[in-house]
Amino acid sequence: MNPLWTLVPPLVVIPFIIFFGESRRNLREASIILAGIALLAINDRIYSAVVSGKVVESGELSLLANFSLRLSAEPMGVMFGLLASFLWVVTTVYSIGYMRGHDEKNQTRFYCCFALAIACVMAAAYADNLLTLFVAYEAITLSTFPLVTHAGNDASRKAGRLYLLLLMCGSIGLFLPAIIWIATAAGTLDFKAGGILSDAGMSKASIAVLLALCVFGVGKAAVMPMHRWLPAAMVAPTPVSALLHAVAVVKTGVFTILKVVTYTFGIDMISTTGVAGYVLPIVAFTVIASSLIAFTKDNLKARLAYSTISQLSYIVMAALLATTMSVTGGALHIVMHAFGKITLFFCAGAIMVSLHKTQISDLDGMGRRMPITMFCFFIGALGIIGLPPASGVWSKLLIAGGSLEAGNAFWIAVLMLSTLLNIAYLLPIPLRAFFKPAKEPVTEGWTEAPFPSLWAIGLTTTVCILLFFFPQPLINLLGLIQWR
Amino acid sequence: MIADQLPALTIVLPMLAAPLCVLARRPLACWVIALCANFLAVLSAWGMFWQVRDDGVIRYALGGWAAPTGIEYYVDMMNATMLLLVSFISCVVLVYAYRSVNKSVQSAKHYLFYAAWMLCLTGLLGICITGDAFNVFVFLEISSLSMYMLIAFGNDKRALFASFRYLIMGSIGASFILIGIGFLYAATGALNMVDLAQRIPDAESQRAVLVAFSFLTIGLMIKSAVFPLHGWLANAYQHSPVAVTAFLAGTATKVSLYVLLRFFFSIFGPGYSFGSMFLNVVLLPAAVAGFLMLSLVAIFQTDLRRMLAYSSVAQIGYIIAAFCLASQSGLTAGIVHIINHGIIKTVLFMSVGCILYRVGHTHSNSLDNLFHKMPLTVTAFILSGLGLIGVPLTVGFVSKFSLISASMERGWWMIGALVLLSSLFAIVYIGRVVEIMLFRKSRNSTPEPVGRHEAPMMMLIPMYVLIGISIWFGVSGSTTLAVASEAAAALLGGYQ
Amino acid sequence: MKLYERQRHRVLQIVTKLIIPFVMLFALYVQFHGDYGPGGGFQAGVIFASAFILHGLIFGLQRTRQVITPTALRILMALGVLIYLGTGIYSMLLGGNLLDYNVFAHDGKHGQHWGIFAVELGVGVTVTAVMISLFYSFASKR
Amino acid sequence: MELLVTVVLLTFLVAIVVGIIVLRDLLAAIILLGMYSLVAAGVFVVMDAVDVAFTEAAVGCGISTILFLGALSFTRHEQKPRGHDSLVAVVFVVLTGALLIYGTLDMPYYGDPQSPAQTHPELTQHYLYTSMDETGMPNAVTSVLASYRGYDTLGETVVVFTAGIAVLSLLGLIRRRPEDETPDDAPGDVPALPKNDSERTS
Amino acid sequence: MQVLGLYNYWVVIVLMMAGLYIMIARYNLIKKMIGLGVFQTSIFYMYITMGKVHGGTAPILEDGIELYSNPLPHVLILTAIVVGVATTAVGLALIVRIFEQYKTIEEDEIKAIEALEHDS
Amino acid sequence: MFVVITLALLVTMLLTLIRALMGPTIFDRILAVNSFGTKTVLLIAVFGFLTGRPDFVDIALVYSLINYIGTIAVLKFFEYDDLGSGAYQEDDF
Repeated sequence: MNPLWTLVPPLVVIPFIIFFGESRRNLREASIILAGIALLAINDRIYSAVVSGKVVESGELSLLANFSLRLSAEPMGVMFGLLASFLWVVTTVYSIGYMRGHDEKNQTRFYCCFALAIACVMAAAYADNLLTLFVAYEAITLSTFPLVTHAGNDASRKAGRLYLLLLMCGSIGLFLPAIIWIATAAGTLDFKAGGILSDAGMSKASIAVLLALCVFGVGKAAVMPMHRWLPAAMVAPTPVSALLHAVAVVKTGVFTILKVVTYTFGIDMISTTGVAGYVLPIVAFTVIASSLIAFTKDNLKARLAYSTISQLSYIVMAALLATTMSVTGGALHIVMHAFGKITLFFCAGAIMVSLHKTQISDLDGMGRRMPITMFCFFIGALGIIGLPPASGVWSKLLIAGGSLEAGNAFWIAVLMLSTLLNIAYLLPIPLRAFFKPAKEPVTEGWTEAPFPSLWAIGLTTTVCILLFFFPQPLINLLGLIQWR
Repeated sequence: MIADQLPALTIVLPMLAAPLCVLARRPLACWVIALCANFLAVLSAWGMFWQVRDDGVIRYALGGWAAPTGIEYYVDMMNATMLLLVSFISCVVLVYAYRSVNKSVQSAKHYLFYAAWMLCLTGLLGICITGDAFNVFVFLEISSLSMYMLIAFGNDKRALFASFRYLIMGSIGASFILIGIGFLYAATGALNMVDLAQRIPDAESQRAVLVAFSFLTIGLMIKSAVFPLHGWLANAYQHSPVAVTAFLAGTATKVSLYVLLRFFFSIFGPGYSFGSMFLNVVLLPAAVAGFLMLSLVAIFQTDLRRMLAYSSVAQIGYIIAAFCLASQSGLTAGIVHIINHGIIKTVLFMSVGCILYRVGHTHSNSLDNLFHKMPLTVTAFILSGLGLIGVPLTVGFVSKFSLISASMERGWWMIGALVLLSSLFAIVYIGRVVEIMLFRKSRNSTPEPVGRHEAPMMMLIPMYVLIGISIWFGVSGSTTLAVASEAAAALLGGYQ
Repeated sequence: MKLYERQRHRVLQIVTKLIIPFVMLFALYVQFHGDYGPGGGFQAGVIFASAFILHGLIFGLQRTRQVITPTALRILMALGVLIYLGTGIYSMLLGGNLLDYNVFAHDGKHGQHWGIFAVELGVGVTVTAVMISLFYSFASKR
Repeated sequence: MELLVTVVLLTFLVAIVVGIIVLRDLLAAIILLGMYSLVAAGVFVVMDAVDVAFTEAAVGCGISTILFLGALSFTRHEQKPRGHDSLVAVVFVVLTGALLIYGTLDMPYYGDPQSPAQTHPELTQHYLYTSMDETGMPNAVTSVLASYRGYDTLGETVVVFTAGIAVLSLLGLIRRRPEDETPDDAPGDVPALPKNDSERTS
Repeated sequence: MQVLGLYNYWVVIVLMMAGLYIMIARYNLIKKMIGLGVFQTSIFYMYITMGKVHGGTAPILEDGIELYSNPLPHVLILTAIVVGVATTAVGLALIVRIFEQYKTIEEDEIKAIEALEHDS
Repeated sequence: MFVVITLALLVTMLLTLIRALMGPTIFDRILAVNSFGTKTVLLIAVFGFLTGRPDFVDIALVYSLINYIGTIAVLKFFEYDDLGSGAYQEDDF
């Protein structure tokens, strides 16, 4: 199985999307769903191949003299590929309901860019070297830019400008120099078990700087000074927010950091030299500070956005703790958080479509009108917080365990504090909706979201719960990673 | 037999086309003549490129007089590449020009336009191919004079003044080059480049050589619009007919840069240029200040053509900075950027030309929502704009990556950092325009004409041909990098 | 009065009429004697053109235009370059390099003679035509 | 003797250039430019460059002057007075000049027969002593110009051609004559000189 | 003799710089072209000076003469003169057109007009 | 002999040059330039004999021709402000 196949369905479907266009939208969306299912199937094949120990790789395209573009599958990438392709289908189904219910303009452009972004995510997931990863990363930024500015009004253009500026500045200004530095020092950019920098003979200071460049350069990971784009990008349509904050963009960021830490620096090197100590406080600060900010936000999507920032920093933290357990936990958290957060965003979108409400304070008593949505929201929130019966428990436990393994309990305290804050800002939302009386007289009866959206919400919620009970396949998959 | 005559054919064909155009006079006939000549020149440049790649340097004695008695063509990988680049860009833009010039040149003068174009091409190719220092001056003047004429064809009266300013600056530059060649001749007695390169080491201690070096450097810097001496460029690019701008932006300054390279590396030798003369002490700050300041200036331009013109000066700064590294990898990066920037800047100006053709102006602030009107043109602009920024998978990435890694290899971290900083400026100025063209709703109260109004196919097709090539070079950058590194090796290796 | 005005320049006119043929003759001498003494195509072209310029100065541009029309100038301009270039291309056709005159005749010297002759002729024609047309352009005040 | 003539003529040149810089009347400046070329051509003769002197006289003194006069007849005759001259220009020019003078300090002296340029075996020596056998031309300048460096001369012809078509495209060869228009001398405005023949004869 | 050995070069340089100065410092466009003429003629002069040989004569070969001046600079300068006059012609034609459009040939006035039109 | 003539010519040239530079009217300049040109012609002719290669009198010929044309051009420009005007009727000759 050649990983290049994963690029085929999303790219092939684009001409179809344009061809069907606005006038035959059922066909258009059907074609996307078909492509999504095909992509999922391909990823599944890759998964089984990797689990059975086969080598899955593509040929190489020589981009620069010594560096080429190349795809290959390794456990973390397979997991990410599976996640993204699965959520593509779900998000498409959801957006059918959302976009039509909301009467959005330029839906064709939306679906095109969406498909393009997915193709880029696939390339990122299966990137075999840092150059490929970087290329895919940049392509994701560019292909999602039209999604952020989708509405075309002043606010969204401003958000788009910020989005582009921060992400491109980060990647070109910090991440790219880091890559070139690595290339010059190590002579290669290929991902290798145990990292490539250990033999490069760099000083500790250089490695520390390099690590900082990577962590801050990957602006999609939204570590604190680089986080501004994320709340701003909330002006996008909700499926886009879902895509941005659960799948494509932010997850690529942390995924990149995980990959770089594991395969370029090597976790041993980071833990033995202790270079992460300079960056970790900032990450921890991000965890706490963004939780606090989330607490103050009344806008539902904004609150979720800050929550995302905090959750992403868990993963960065996990990566920087650099123990087997913590990195596994971080990788697992990508999936766990993805399902939790996408559920929450879907719910927020559903509320917007059905009730036209965006502020949390307006949601009092709305649980009676949208019970299913609100219930799913509750489950999703549990997933984010890390309480049974939702999936987030396992990843948080692993990260905490990793922190102990690294010999520093301080980071556990950070995690715990943040969890408390999570509870404080997420749980009240469904609780208010169910138990507080409505401010205005409520018309009786359900006003649930359109059926496709509801179906999607239900599906992600189910997965959230399922992953709590059956996390083993994923943990087994991640167990295949060669750490050294 | 033809294979032996390829170097001469490359020059003779466009040169022949010019008087034929003047005789033919009918626009269509002239265009066909010019295009045929240009196409054949591309073919012979292509043939020569492969000859050089396979069999090494070609030396062609004009008039049968072996150098240094006579003049010779000296073709190595470096100028074979330049010849191919220049003739190809000219050919593509010429196709584009057929529709585009209608807007600015009266049809009665079309024959002069094409004749001037062919002369300009002759001059540029002649500069690239020749192995004689004085001959460079002669062909430089052919290209310059026809360039003044082409620029003055602009439909704006400011084109005339722009052309005049260029004429004054260009003449000073050419005169400086002439002085430089004169001093070199006085010191060594040679004019042939190979001969010069052999004789300069003996004469190196003479002050005359130093003066020759300084004057050649300044003259060529004026001609290639290196930062403090770039004053003529912005007006000339802004007001000339846009097809001409596209042609010049891709070729003219690049050819002057090539001559600079030739003098620095082949004739004086890097040891003299960068070792004894500390050239990089002078040039590097100019280059860095150039790409930083001009990128910044470009942000504040409201005219697309002017913005791109300033960006061109900035890009020349990159190329000069790469030369200053004076290493194999630095030169490779510079040469790759010459190729890549030549292609993308041409595309950018071509797409701006399409906009000008349909919209009638190029004020970036009033191009709201242009994407809906001209999707293909705007797509072209975006694709090549990304290349200018240096986004991965575009040609700009290839050249910037190699430039930065070359500077890191040399240990000059700051250069790499500043290059990146200036790329960020590029994001701003390209991004601003793209955002307006893609997303901004029209603010005019008068409703815009609905529906697509794309530029003619005759203009779109050549543009997309170049885009195709730039994507190819972007995705497999090693193609161009391999050529460029052979060219750099040819330069560093000196004359055989 | 009218008669006087016209007679005022009569000396100039007659002198010019006398001079012009000699100037042209001198130009031809310079053209073809360039191999042996100072001179050559370029100088001859300029002198030849100066005969027409003199004519234009004295008799007015309109009259001169009738002698040698702008169209003729345009054609001659191109023709000169074509002669030069044609010599070069012809030498290529005969198997030499560009502008290799040795192939024109069995004896190298003869070939050189022919080649230089043709080339100088080309230069002369172009320079004459261009110089006259420059004068036309700059003298025809709007 | 040669040297004396050269030195005197050079001094003339300097005087003329000072005149050109100082004078504001453009016509006078053009006349002086013609004179400059004439003197320069005279110096060329003294320096054995007869072909160059020939050309410089015909072109610099003849054609250029006529072109300048033609251009002047279209435009204004006087340069506007300016309060002060640009210091930057002076500095730039002085620096450039200083660099050049520095460069000449160890140049071969004027007329040195052993200079590298003079002794190059494959250029000057070849042109002087074997060109007769190869081309049969006594005038070495012509044989170099048309044969050894014939390609340069091809370029030169093309330059002339380029200038021709450039001026053609800018000005055109035929323009409307003033005779076709009614003369526009307003009443009360005494014309200093009659403009053309139609006025003159009426 | 030796004292005057470089006198030529120095005077040429002074002339050259005077021409360059006129080109840079004068606002009148025609004056600029005059400056260009002076500048270029001086360069020609420099080349010819290089070619001169003491006791030599013009390089027109004759029996009985042994020493000639160097013909190569002469050839180069012939070409350069032609280039110079071509540039002058084009420049002057441009000036004529500029005057037709702007009604002035003073550089600063033209710039003022351009600035004014740019604002409006 | 030739030396004395040369020196005398140089002195006359100097005098006319001074007139050309000082002006004051344009006619002074034109006259001065014209006679300066004539002196140059003489100088070149004399110089030819001085150096023993008198066959370069060709050049002197060109000088006088150009001097003639140049003077006419300047005068015509001064008189008519137009180099190409046709001041003569068709029936003049």
